[in-house]
Amino acid sequence: MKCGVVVFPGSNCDHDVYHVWKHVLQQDATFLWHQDETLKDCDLVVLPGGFAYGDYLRAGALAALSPVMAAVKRHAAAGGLVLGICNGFQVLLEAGLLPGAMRHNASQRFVCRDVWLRVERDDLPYTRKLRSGQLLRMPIAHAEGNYEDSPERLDALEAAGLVAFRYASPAGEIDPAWNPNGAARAIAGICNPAGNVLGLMPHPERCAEEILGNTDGLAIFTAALETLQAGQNRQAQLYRQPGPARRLGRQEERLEALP
Amino acid sequence: MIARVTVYPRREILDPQGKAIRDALARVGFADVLEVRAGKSFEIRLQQEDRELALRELREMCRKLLANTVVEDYAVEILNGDRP
Amino acid sequence: MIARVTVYPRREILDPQGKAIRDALARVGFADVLEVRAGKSFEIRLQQEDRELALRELREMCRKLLANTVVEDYAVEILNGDRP
Amino acid sequence: MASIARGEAEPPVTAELARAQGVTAEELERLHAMLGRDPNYTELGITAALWSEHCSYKSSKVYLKEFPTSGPHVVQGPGENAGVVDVGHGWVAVFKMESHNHPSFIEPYQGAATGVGGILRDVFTMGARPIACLDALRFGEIDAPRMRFLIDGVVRGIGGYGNCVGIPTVGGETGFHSCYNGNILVNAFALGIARRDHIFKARASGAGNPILYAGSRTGRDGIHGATMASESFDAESEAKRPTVQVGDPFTEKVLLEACLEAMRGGAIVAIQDMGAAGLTSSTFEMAGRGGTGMVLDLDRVPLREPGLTPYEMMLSESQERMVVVARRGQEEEVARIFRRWGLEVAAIGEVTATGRAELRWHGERVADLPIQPLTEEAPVYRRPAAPPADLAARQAPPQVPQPADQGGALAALERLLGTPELGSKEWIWHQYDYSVRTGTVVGPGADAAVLRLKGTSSGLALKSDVNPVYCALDPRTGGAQAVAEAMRNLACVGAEPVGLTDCLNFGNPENPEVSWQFREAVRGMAAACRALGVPVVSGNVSFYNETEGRSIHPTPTVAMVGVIPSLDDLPAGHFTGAGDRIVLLGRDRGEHGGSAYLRLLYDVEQGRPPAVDLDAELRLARLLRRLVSRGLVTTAHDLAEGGFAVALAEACFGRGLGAAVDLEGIGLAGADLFSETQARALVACRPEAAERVLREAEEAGVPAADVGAAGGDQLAVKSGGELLRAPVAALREIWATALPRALGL
Ligand SMILES: Nc1ncnc2c1ncn2[C@@H]1O[C@H](COP(=O)(O)OP(=O)(O)O)[C@@H](O)[C@H]1O
Ligand SMILES: [Mg+2]
Repeated sequence: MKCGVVVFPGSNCDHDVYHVWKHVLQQDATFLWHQDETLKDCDLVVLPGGFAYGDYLRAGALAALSPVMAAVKRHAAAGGLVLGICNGFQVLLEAGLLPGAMRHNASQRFVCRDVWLRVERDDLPYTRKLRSGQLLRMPIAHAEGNYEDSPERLDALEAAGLVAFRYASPAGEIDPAWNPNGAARAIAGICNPAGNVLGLMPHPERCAEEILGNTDGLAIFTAALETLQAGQNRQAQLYRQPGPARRLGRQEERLEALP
Repeated sequence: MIARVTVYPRREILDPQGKAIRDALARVGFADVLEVRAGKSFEIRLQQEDRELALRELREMCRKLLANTVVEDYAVEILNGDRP
Repeated sequence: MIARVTVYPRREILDPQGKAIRDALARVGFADVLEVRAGKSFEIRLQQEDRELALRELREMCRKLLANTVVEDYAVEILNGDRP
Repeated sequence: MASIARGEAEPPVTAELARAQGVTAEELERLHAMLGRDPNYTELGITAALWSEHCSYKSSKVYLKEFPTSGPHVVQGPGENAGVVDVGHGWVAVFKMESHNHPSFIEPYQGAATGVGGILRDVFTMGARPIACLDALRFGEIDAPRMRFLIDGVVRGIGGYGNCVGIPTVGGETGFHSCYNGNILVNAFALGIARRDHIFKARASGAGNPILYAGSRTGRDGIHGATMASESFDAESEAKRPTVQVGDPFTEKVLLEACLEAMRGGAIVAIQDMGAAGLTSSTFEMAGRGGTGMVLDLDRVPLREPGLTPYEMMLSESQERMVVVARRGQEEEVARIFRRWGLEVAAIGEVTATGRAELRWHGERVADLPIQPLTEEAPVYRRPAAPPADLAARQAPPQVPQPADQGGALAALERLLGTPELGSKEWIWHQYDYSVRTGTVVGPGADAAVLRLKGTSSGLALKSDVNPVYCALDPRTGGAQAVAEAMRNLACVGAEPVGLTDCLNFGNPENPEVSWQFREAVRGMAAACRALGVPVVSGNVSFYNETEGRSIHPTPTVAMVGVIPSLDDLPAGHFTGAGDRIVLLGRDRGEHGGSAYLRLLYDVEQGRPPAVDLDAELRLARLLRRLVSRGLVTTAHDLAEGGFAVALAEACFGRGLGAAVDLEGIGLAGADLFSETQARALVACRPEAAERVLREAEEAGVPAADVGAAGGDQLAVKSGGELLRAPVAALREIWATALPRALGL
């Protein structure tokens, strides 16, 4: 299965994601240039971490206008897998592929540390190897990870079950003391209604190998891989059929009915 | 033509940066400050000489790039060459 | 009283953010933009009702906290209640 | 020879003007003799920059020669943009450290940020991909004027730049002392890796080869930065303040990618970044090393604003710029790569065989200077040196109060752990991305940082060290101690040192005391390097660190790099298993001169610093490496500031695992819990390995004692009676919050 890692000028976790897909999972991986207009037949597209275009103006804002993003949008609309990590998540928000916006961390400082993540959805193509409620330990490293939206839209997001990960205490509680950036509702990652687009602030690619002392992030990549292998085509049927897909159908309407 | 675009967090959205600045001002003795909203300001020099066309273009820039309207409001002014 | 403080990088100093924004605007079709300076804007609500005293206080805030005068210039305006 | 143009607005060169630029009457005379005529303003400016202390090392050169610079691993010693050592598997490590002290004091964010930018360029200029940074910071007392602002700005600046470029900052050091109240130190280190046969040098060769300019445009930034770094601070420097250089890490990141890509193509002859003294030093040094000449057409230099004079263009320190000598006919190949990354490129001249630099502008020749006399043959001084008059008083043995007089050992420990000096630095390093690039196996917070070499089983270890208080009391011992401590930190993760870089921060070298401090510190370092077998492969000197005539403590920061053959049995810096036996290696000699205990608790900075026994250090380091490589130890942590008690507490903090030790057998008690005798470390091992560890120590000739075991949630120390007992969590809280608390956060 082929993973395309998008390289914007200023991306800096592109090689890390490539490394996991290529060397840890032993799969085909390639880089996609921000000016590319096609995705070179990639099954999974990853928007990696970094500071695309220096993160000037707002993180992800300038990158969202890149030519490659039109192709990424087409891929997403066709049900293809799109994973945005950290800066990639910010790009997905700015590009409108996921709802909401990122603001500066409540501390007004860059923060790099490990956090606890509570899995909220275990039925996504990226989370099917996890259990809801399970805790993962993952590094974060960002200055703008304070997820925000209007209260009504946040309610709609929750109602639609689109929150994939939340920052939690080691006991799995939602607790401001364990929220590293002030994100609304402790949101660390969200997906689109179809579940094929996922954005998250933590870095699963930084904890996917034994030598780094933590492999909690690997499951996200292996799940995506297994999803693709099970589907054997880019439509990746699997995650569209069972329970969650039906549930999501209804909620999608609800989300769109908002003012 | 020189214009100024101001972008602020929307009223209903928390402004932690503004709050942090108000608190910091209070700490250094400006007890008088009731509220601070922290936003961005862009001074933009345009070739366009027509005021109306310039304004239209500037608003377009805001929608497309300068503001994230999910969380931000924007305002556009023409400075007529006299910068503050 | 409501005031606005605008803080910009000093003229002669490199403004990488302004440059990146100008380049991005050009890429999405705003070829008309000659220059962008990217700065900060603070909307400040004060208890002070006297205009002169308020201005003095605001300038003091700029020097002490809001602007870093080594690299930034600032400007202070009283908005008289009418926000842009 | 045709006449040299003199710009209309440019003043004629007089002895007074020269002095204002830091050029002495003799140096002006020398320049005059070299040219056979009067220099013009531009030529004087170029010469002032090249002969500044910062670029020419004129006061330090004679001493730096004493460093050992070769060894089995050395591929490139001092003299290039960075040093290069072989680290096995066909890889080399390329590293260097540099100061950005003065700019950081003026504008901490930009000063620190551009310091990181500059050192990264020094590394990728050599064809290496940077993989890690360290930052060695010295601040004044937190309550000193502007100090909170400076600390905040420096930390944000280092993070702001390194995080954006995507190079992890994996370690460093941070100290606080009143001697830095008016002159903080910001030393940035970067390390890159490259294939051994892919190293690039900055030697311009091949007459007719085009000289390209790539990267950001030139503005009036930091004109006189190099000469400023060669002057002391006074009230006037406020007025002389140049336009602050602003860093653009985004441009740096694309410049890095473009340079590495272009270097793979074979169209590049030489490449060099524009650092201090910008276009001047980069072009002159490249031609100087290559023994060539050059013609530059200044009309083609990309400018940020119109109207820059040749003088300004040659001395601007705008950031993120490179000079590239391309193979003739292949310049378009190079240019294409830079443009693809969105960077500007311009051909600004060509290499010649004349040995001279000829600058043209507006159809005139605006400078014509011989290159080698200005670079390779710059003036060299052996400044008068004399020990400080009060040396004997400073070194007089101090009174050492016992902790019992002041609430006991626990109170002393708590107070030490609660100082910003000994407290955790995590408030700083949590603002740095230390895990990007997925190479960081051990990040900040341990002894040495460890990076894996992807595709191999081995790793690199790095750490920076220096104790300025020791150096002030006895610079020779202090210099040696910095090298020894760095090696000890490396040994704790099983690393064998392969080379070091340094950043020598001192006061005004024209002051005989400073000159003496410098000479002594360098000799101490050199002796340690020789004895320990660690070559110096690059470095930097920063003089004139003084305010209103008061010098900083001599601060020769050392950053050492080592190789770990296998990462399989890496011990932690903290206790990891309940029941693990704790073994203390090395023997205490009750040394308190310059100790943290005396300085931070009693405000006494006196005595001889702990003696450095290089043989003992070598034996200890060998033993530690052996223990690690055999997988015998689960924990290894060296003893440093604060001595045994602080090291033991730190070893408990990592996992919150306690320890119970009894020191009666080794007779350690009272103030000596905090003594700073060198060549000591704590290790812990599974109980069944304890005997083996002790035997290995004996064979290695290192005193060793099993002093207790890890476990529980209390830290308990007895020696005869109980000396201290406290919950680890409470101590950890004091230690972890020390810095933010002092900052008022
Ligand atoms: N400015 C800094 N940046 C990054 N890491 C730092 C900084 N200051 C201290 N550290 C880290 O904190 C830990 C303790 O530092 P230090 O007290 O210098 O260690 P040691 O006593 O072993 O020499 C080290 O891991 C070091 O890398
Ligand atoms: Mg140590």
